[in-house]
Amino acid sequence: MIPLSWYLVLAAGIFCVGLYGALARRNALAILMGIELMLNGVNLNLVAFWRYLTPNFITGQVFVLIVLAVAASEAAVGLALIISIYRRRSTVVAEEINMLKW
Amino acid sequence: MQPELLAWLIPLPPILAFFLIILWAYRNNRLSHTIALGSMLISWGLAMALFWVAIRAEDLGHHPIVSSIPWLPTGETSLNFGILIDPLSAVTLFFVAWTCLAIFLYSVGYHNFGKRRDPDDQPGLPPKAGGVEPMYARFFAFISLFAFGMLTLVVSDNLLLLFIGWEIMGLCSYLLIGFWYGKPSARDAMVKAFITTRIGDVLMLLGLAYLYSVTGTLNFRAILFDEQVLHTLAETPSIIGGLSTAGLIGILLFLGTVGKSAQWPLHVWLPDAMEGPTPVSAMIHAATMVSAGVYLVLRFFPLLTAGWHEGASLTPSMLVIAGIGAFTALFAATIAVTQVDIKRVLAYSTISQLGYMVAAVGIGAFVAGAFHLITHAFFKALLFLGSGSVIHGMEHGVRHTHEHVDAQDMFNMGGLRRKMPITFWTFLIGGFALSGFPLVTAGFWSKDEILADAYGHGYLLVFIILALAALLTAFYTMRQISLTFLGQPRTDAAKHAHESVWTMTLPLVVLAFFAVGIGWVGIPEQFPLLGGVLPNWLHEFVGGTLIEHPQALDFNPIPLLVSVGVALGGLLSGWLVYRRVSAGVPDPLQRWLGPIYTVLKNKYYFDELYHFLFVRPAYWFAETFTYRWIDRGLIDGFLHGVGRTAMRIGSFLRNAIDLPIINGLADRFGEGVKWLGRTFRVVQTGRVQEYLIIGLVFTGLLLSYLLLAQP
Amino acid sequence: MTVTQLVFLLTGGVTLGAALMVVLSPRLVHAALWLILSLAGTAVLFVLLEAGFLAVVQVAIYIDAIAILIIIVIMLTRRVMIRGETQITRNWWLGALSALILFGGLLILLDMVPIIAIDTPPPIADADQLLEDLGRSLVDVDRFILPFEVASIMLLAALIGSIMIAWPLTTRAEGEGDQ
Amino acid sequence: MDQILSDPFGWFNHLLHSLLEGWGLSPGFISFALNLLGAFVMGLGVLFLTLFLIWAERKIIARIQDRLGPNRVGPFGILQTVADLVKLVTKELIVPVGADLGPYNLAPLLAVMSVVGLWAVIPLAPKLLGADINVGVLYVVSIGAISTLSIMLAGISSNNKYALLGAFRTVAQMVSYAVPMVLALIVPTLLAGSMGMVEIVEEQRSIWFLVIAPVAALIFFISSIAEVGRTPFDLLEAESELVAGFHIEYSGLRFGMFFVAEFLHAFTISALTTTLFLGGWQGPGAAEYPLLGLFYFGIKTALVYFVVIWVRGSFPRIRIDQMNQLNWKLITPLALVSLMVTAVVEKLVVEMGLIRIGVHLGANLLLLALTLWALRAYSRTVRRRVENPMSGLTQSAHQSLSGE
Repeated sequence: MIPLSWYLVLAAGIFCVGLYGALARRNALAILMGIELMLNGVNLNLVAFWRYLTPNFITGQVFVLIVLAVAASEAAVGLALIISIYRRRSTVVAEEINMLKW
Repeated sequence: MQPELLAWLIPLPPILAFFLIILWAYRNNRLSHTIALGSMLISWGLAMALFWVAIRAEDLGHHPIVSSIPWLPTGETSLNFGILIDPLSAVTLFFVAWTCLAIFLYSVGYHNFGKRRDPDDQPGLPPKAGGVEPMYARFFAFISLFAFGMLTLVVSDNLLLLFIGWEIMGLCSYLLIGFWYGKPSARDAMVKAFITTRIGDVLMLLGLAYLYSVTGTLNFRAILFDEQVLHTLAETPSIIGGLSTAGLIGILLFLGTVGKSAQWPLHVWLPDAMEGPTPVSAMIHAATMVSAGVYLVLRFFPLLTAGWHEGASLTPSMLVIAGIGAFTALFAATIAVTQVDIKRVLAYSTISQLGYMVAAVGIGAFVAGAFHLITHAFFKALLFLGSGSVIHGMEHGVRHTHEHVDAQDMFNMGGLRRKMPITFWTFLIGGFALSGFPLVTAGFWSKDEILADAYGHGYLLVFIILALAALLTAFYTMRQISLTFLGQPRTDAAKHAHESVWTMTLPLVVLAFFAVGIGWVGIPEQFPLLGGVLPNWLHEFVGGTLIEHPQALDFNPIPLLVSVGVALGGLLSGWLVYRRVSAGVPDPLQRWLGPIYTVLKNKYYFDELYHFLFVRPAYWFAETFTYRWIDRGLIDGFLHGVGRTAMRIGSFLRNAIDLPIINGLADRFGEGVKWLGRTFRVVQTGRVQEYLIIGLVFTGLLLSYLLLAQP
Repeated sequence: MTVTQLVFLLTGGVTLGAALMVVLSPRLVHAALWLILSLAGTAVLFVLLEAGFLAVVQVAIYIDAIAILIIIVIMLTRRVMIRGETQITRNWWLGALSALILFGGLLILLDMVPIIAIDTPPPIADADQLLEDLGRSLVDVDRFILPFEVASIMLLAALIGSIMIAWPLTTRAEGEGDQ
Repeated sequence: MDQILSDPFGWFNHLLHSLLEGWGLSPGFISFALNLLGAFVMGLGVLFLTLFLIWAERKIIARIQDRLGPNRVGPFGILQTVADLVKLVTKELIVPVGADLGPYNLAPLLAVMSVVGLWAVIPLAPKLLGADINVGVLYVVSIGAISTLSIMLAGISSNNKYALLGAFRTVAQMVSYAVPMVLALIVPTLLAGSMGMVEIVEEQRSIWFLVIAPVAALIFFISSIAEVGRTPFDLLEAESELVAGFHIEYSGLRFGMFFVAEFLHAFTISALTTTLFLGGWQGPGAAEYPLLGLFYFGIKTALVYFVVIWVRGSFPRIRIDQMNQLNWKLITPLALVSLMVTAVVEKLVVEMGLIRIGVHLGANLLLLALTLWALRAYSRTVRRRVENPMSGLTQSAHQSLSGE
């Protein structure tokens, strides 16, 4: 069978890739995608733990559902923000949206 | 639904209506009066159902409808909070429900509902040009609260709850008498009414407390239906020599009645209470408030008459009651003869009729008193509403012909019977009932029964006084009727008066029916011809309230003849005198009586007397003593002293401690923060991702520390 | 190396590779497509973990809702995409570095914890009751009803908030003018 | 022998099993291979069915429009579609300049895949279905939405503004109509107490859900038509406005795939409606003789499909603002309300049988009546505004008229 560690490593990998995307991309949409990837890795992690440690106690899946809800609303709000920023400043580059500084 | 629940529910709809209107509905007139009327209708329906249950009940007196819940735990005992429906409260409920309903409906028309709101009416003044009342909704809220108070009082099973209802009504009468607070007279009247009744209430509260301290309970059944409680009360001498405890408590409670139902010497407020809108006058003087006073006396009849049995000499308390009642009856009647304001006449007649009832109780005629209470409630409500309708018509006439005459002065009226027939006929019925027109009207039977009791038990003095009062009553009633309706119009306003809307006339008709019909349930058995045609149901039923049933005394022609005589004589003389009074002619009595007339017209100068005795000293006390010496001198001086010292201490602290030390530190701290900000602000690049990186770095550091520090 | 392991390795490899392509591919549309692929891979992994419901939900929410939303926004803002600029920030290496460090740290962490040793999942008591249990536990008063309700409130807030944020400028001004 | 009647598919399956075992293959591989075969047969079956469907639809539409329709190739022109197919296959595959090749080629595949994938969970007859997964409804939703993805990809990648506009419209339409569809799907789930298609069909043994929840059925039907994007919801390929919508740049077999996907999808939603609301294969004697069940299923599906074609033949195409208003102002709230109503009734009415059904039906009819009443009131106001636009007409009213 598949060891737990594989899942965990894979989840960690996806998470870090997503993190890199969130940190390194200029386009806000790409950043959003990176964040989705991170959440995805977390979900994978949760499900793996649920399956391997407490398969008869549903908490893990509930947690995943909550994370999914969070992801959905985060995507909705984030995209709405991107659109309105695009309307006002006609850019979706995260670096150029830097008026809020010293 | 079992009767207890009915009784519990009866008072609730009006209070709900009150809150609904005050909190939400007050913007919408139609909604407001719909709520008020609807709630009253519900209460009425419940009351009728309960009344039906009550009269079907077997020997209701000894097995009344009671239920109670613990309310205030006082020490080991606890004040309960419950309802008691025995014959007395049942009949009271009956007429209260009917009259309240009639008055509610009447108010709709009286306040010109449906007319446009006149822009130059402002709240606090009666509408000038016949627009709808500016504070329409508020009126219905108050009157609903009033009805709640009365219903609570009637269904309550203990003195405390009764007192609560009593006080609510006091408040409402205050608010409603001063409903048009724009008028100074109304303001004075409301204050007067409130304070005068307050005197009685305080004494009554004393009696209540005394009763509780002696018996340890306030429940009616526990006190009034318990032989040896009454016996001990009657036997034990009270703190005042010569009076038994029962006597003293009785007198104290009775003083409450004196205040509430305007007996001499606390009668002064009631005529002035005419400043309020007419439905209020009807509400106060006929349906609820003054009846409440008599109701209290009737309720405490066993206590008042403790240690007395039929035929025995009166106890001191009864003497007092009988005396005050009889005296008030005559006294108010004499004043009423000379009044010209249509509503004031009725006010004084109310006082005198109440005197009747009180006197009846005083001489131990329980059933007669109750009987007269009921009949009087109906026909007096009828009369008031009728007078209101008359005034309404007159005001319309005054508006129509712009002549400045007092729309309430009977000498400005005359000949209205053609203008407003319904009002006339109903008013006529009411007036005859009031003056005890023989055989048909209700007033005759009740009044006759009182007289018969007075005569039959040999209290001749009372009998004579009441007979005189009855004579006067008939006289001034006829005077009023003929001045108002008969003869020729004395002013153009009277010419142009017109009949009121149906919402005002319908209640008149309903009440007129009762003013006639209600009397027939109380015809004594051995009455010639009529006796026994209808069984004397009332005597059986209401008499059952007492422990031992009062036996109906046997028939005696003398009081009957007397009462018939005085009624017819008074009516006849009144008609003869006032048949044709032409415009501008002074009251014929003025010629005959001369100075006495002036004295009567000024109500024996009681207002002036009270003003001299109480009001001025009170003003002096408030002005000089309380305000100048206590308030200005002592309290303010002390406060100023405190203030000055506090300021000195404060200035010292500020200059010595606050400025140098604390502010200095604070400024230096602020500078430091500024410097920090200036130094580290370069971190704020405005780029989200860099923030994220920084956050990550610190989180990583923290985590690694946490993980690596612990082995 | 059993079949399931093979399947896992394949799927995991696809998922991870797709994730890498998401963050590396210069064109956003492709990135979005790769994202979809990677999410689908995760769904398959869920199936491998016997969480079929979650797999379907993953597809339903991520692929059908989020990915499509992202593609819509990409289409709406494609003018920016067309500009032939670099898609990488100036200090991308910081990001890469921190990501790598994090990965290493996570590996170390995994090495620390003992449960990593588990290699066979315990049997599920009643697999077919699992879904029902999940459903019940979400609305059970003494289990997860509170987070569930909070999540729903949050979704509602997100809905309204995104509508308000993305409201067109002109009509919004008019709307404010009305009030 | 009677096993053929009672459980023919199982029998056939067994037969193949024994056959392959006879070849000495490992059981795991055998089951794998058989599943593969089943999927293959299923997919091909529905794809071939499409050929007939297209013909049927063209015929019916022609009759509705008082034409003859295809009548040259084969008897009644039944081979017309085959001819078209041949033509499509032989056509050149044109790829526009600047097309984004990956998505461009992916889109048609996804389109067909999503539709064929739906058939995996539809129970054609007792014990005859691809996979009985316990979240079948959810599966339907999620796989069905992949067609949205395909259309969007086609729109983006084919570097053509008409295609892009078509894609925009598709997204707007499909994403918004997915909401009431899912809401309406929850109702049968609620009634059956399961998300599995098989259980849902089993639950309709006594009474069809169409009777219990007509509102939900109606909503599901309408919104799935919108999902498919057929008339009156075919804005995404409104020839008059944007030449052919998203697949303007597609030619040859790629276009054929979209074509097939659309028609097959229309048939698929008929099958779904049958399964969810018309009792699937349920019918007298179906439980004993599965082939009978298959027959029933075919009949019902064909009927629903006829209704779909009928709608297409009867209704004009609606404007996009009407489409949005219809969804967000009418169907979605109605779906929510009907869901609540069903849930509440299900909770309140404990006793099963006729009373439950009656209460459900009554509640639904009441809901329907209220909706119609509200619609009449709304249309009155709109008409009043149209008649005298200057009478206190506010900004919002303007918008609701012009549908912005």
